[in-house]
Amino acid sequence: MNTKRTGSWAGTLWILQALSGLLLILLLGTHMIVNHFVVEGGLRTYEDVVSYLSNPIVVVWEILFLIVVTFHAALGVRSILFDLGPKKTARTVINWGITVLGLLAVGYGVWLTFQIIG
Amino acid sequence: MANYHVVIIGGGGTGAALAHDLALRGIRVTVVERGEVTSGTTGRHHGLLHSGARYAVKDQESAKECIQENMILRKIAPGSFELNDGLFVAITEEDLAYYDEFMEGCAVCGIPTRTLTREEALRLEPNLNPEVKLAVQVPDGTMDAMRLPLRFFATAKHNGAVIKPFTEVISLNMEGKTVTGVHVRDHTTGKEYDIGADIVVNAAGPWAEKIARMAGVDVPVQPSPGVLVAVWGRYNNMVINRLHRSGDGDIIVPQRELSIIGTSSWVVDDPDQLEVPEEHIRLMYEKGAEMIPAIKHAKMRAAWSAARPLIGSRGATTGRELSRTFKCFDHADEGVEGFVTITGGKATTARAMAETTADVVVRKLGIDAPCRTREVVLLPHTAYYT
Amino acid sequence: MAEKIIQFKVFRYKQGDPEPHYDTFMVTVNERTTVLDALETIRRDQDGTLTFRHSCHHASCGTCGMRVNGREVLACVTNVMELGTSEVTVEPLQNAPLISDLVVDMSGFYETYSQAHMPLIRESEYLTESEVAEGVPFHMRLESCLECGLCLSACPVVGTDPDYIGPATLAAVWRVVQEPRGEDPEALLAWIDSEQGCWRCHAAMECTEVCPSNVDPGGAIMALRGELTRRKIGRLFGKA
Amino acid sequence: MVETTQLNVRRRQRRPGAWLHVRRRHVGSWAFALNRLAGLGLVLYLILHLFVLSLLAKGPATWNDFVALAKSPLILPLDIILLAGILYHGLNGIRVALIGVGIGVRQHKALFWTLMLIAAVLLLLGTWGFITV
Repeated sequence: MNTKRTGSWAGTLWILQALSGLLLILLLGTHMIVNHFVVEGGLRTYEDVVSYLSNPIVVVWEILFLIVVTFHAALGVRSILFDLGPKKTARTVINWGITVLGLLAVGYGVWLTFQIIG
Repeated sequence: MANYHVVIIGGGGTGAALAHDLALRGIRVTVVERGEVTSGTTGRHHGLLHSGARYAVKDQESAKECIQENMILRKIAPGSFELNDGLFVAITEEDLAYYDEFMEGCAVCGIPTRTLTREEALRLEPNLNPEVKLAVQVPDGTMDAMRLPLRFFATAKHNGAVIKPFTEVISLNMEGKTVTGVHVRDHTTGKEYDIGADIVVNAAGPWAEKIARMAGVDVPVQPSPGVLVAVWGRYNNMVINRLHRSGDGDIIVPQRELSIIGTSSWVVDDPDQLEVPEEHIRLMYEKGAEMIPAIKHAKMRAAWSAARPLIGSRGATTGRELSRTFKCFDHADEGVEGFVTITGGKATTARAMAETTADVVVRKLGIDAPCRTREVVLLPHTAYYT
Repeated sequence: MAEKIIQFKVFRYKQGDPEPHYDTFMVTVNERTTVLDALETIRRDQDGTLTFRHSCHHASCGTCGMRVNGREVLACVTNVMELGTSEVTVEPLQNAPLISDLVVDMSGFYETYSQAHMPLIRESEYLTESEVAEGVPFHMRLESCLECGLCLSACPVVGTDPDYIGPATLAAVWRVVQEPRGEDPEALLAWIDSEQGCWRCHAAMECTEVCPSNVDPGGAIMALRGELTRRKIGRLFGKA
Repeated sequence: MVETTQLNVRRRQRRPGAWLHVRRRHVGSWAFALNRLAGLGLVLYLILHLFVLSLLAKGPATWNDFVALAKSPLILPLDIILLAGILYHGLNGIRVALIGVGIGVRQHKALFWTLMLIAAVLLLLGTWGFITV
């Protein structure tokens, strides 16, 4: 069979959405269990949070989580908007809009993390 | 050539083939149909592409029409049929006694046959009653009762014909004894209007008599309903017919994921008054199971009736005694000009009915335009909508 | 047979009406009466102006698709008594332009559907143990899809975006991929591997629920995605 | 005169709320609508969550005041709703991903109810955890 076709973004995005969703189940699972149960009594006080984030693995893990969750959320919102049948220009606006918002959210999260670590 | 306009009353198989034929001859055509196209008798038959073998003994005129048209349809509507052929199966000694007469009839009518032993028949159709004595293979097939006429409509439309479903004829417009058009009601808007015509063709099937009466003429049409039963599942790939004189429940037509068992036959006055008698449904199951025993426990999908527009004087009792051939009436013979009726016939012979009718129409219009529908390959049915 | 009087609440609209409305008709039904039978009775005895599509009366042509009590069905195989309601609401299909009463315009459906180029005849998968008769090339049967449009009316995504290729056509494309019969599956796959194609579906599976002919359009869409996903992953690892 | 005007049909209208019309629909439609509602809810929560965390940047006092508020029993139902949303969206998401590549398509309803059973168990466990920890 001839498989020279390049395929479409639509399919790639759908697969990425499914994969990021599965990844989130892992990341969110650990995020919640660690934040609420493993740390004794859960992350509560300011000091708790700062000491928690002093572990570099935790920082990398939380930032990864933030990136994946933002990506998944952005694609989800895009899909809802695309289902409304926007015209070509509107689609471009949506694509850029969610990209910018997603990057802002991630940038803000990273900035915040380093603010706290000091 | 003058721009003649013909109005066809009735959007069934006959109207479809006639619209196609006339459009090919360069005539402007408008088809008016009370409901959706093919919603009368046309859509409701079992979907048999007739080899003609069923009529080879008793109704040879119709049998010859069937085999000729069968061969033409294969050429002009490729891809529309399940071409698995058909079997006439002898189950009883009595059936077997019919064999010689049947083979002779088929030979006379030019219907190709191949006689199969019991074992050969069972290898082709393992679900047959193991009692089967022998079988005769004939070129039957399955058609889609709606999509074949749609191909005629589609091609007609692309050649300029106008098809108007949901447009009911209220009356015929007449000047003296000449029909000059139709007065219709568009049920999609509720508005009534006139359509002028050089000739009006009545192709209303079992409703043809009602239309003819509007012009003050009579056509001998006998609406003869029959019950059909569709069951889930394909029990056979070939059309299975009982090798005997036509009777109730003597055919099982496979179609899509269904098997259609037909038919019964009686006569009514009003083709809109179609009952589905419970005992006829039972009879279809019973008779069908004589050919394919598994039919007895098949799950029913639908049971319905269709009214055949048979030609015959009033007084017929079952409709079985009436011929399946068709007839074109030029009502000038009764003193009414501009009005032609085509009736009788079968789904398989619609093209021939159209050819005969269109020949009458062009003769009346005084133009020389030969029929081309034997060669022109029809557009796909989807082209009716696009 | 037991008889019962059922109230039919029927959607009415004629071209030029400012708004549609509902008319009610009382119809005596028995255990065999279908919704289509009832509509024909209404048209014959009570209101000759009622428009609806119908042809074969046995779920083979696909013209009598409508919504009965809010669900897409073929009226010809919908038994009135089995609905179990004393009032039966009959409405036209959604997501298609309305022509009048219960009639919708199917041309949009066919414009998309015909692009799948699915031949009407397929190889029969039934009775594989049976031999093929002399002179017959292979066992043939008409395709299962009735082109009734029930799936398009029921699909939540077609509802929000009319440009979505939709379940019927995607299912037809999958049939051509399975059994090309001279058509070009690669071109079709390229067509449906798109934003408006198989990736738009959200797997509500409503199409498969309402399909009267075992086409399983939802399954077909998922199978198309599976095929395209396998190819994408294959390409990722350099397998052409 | 032949009347040749085409039927003046209405344009096929867009129904932006079609996905929410789940009355008389089957389980797949309900699952999809709920999945989308839960997803939208989680997006809102994500925004809220990021906003709340910004309090951390304002120093210990502001944060600890907020934590005191968050610990109040009034917040507990909201936590449970959040957990339910996450569990539903996540577990139903597994189903959508699986059938999306052709796995278990015919069994999608059984798959749905199995996953919902797991979601219910986890929700109960989680609720118990919220109350006791």
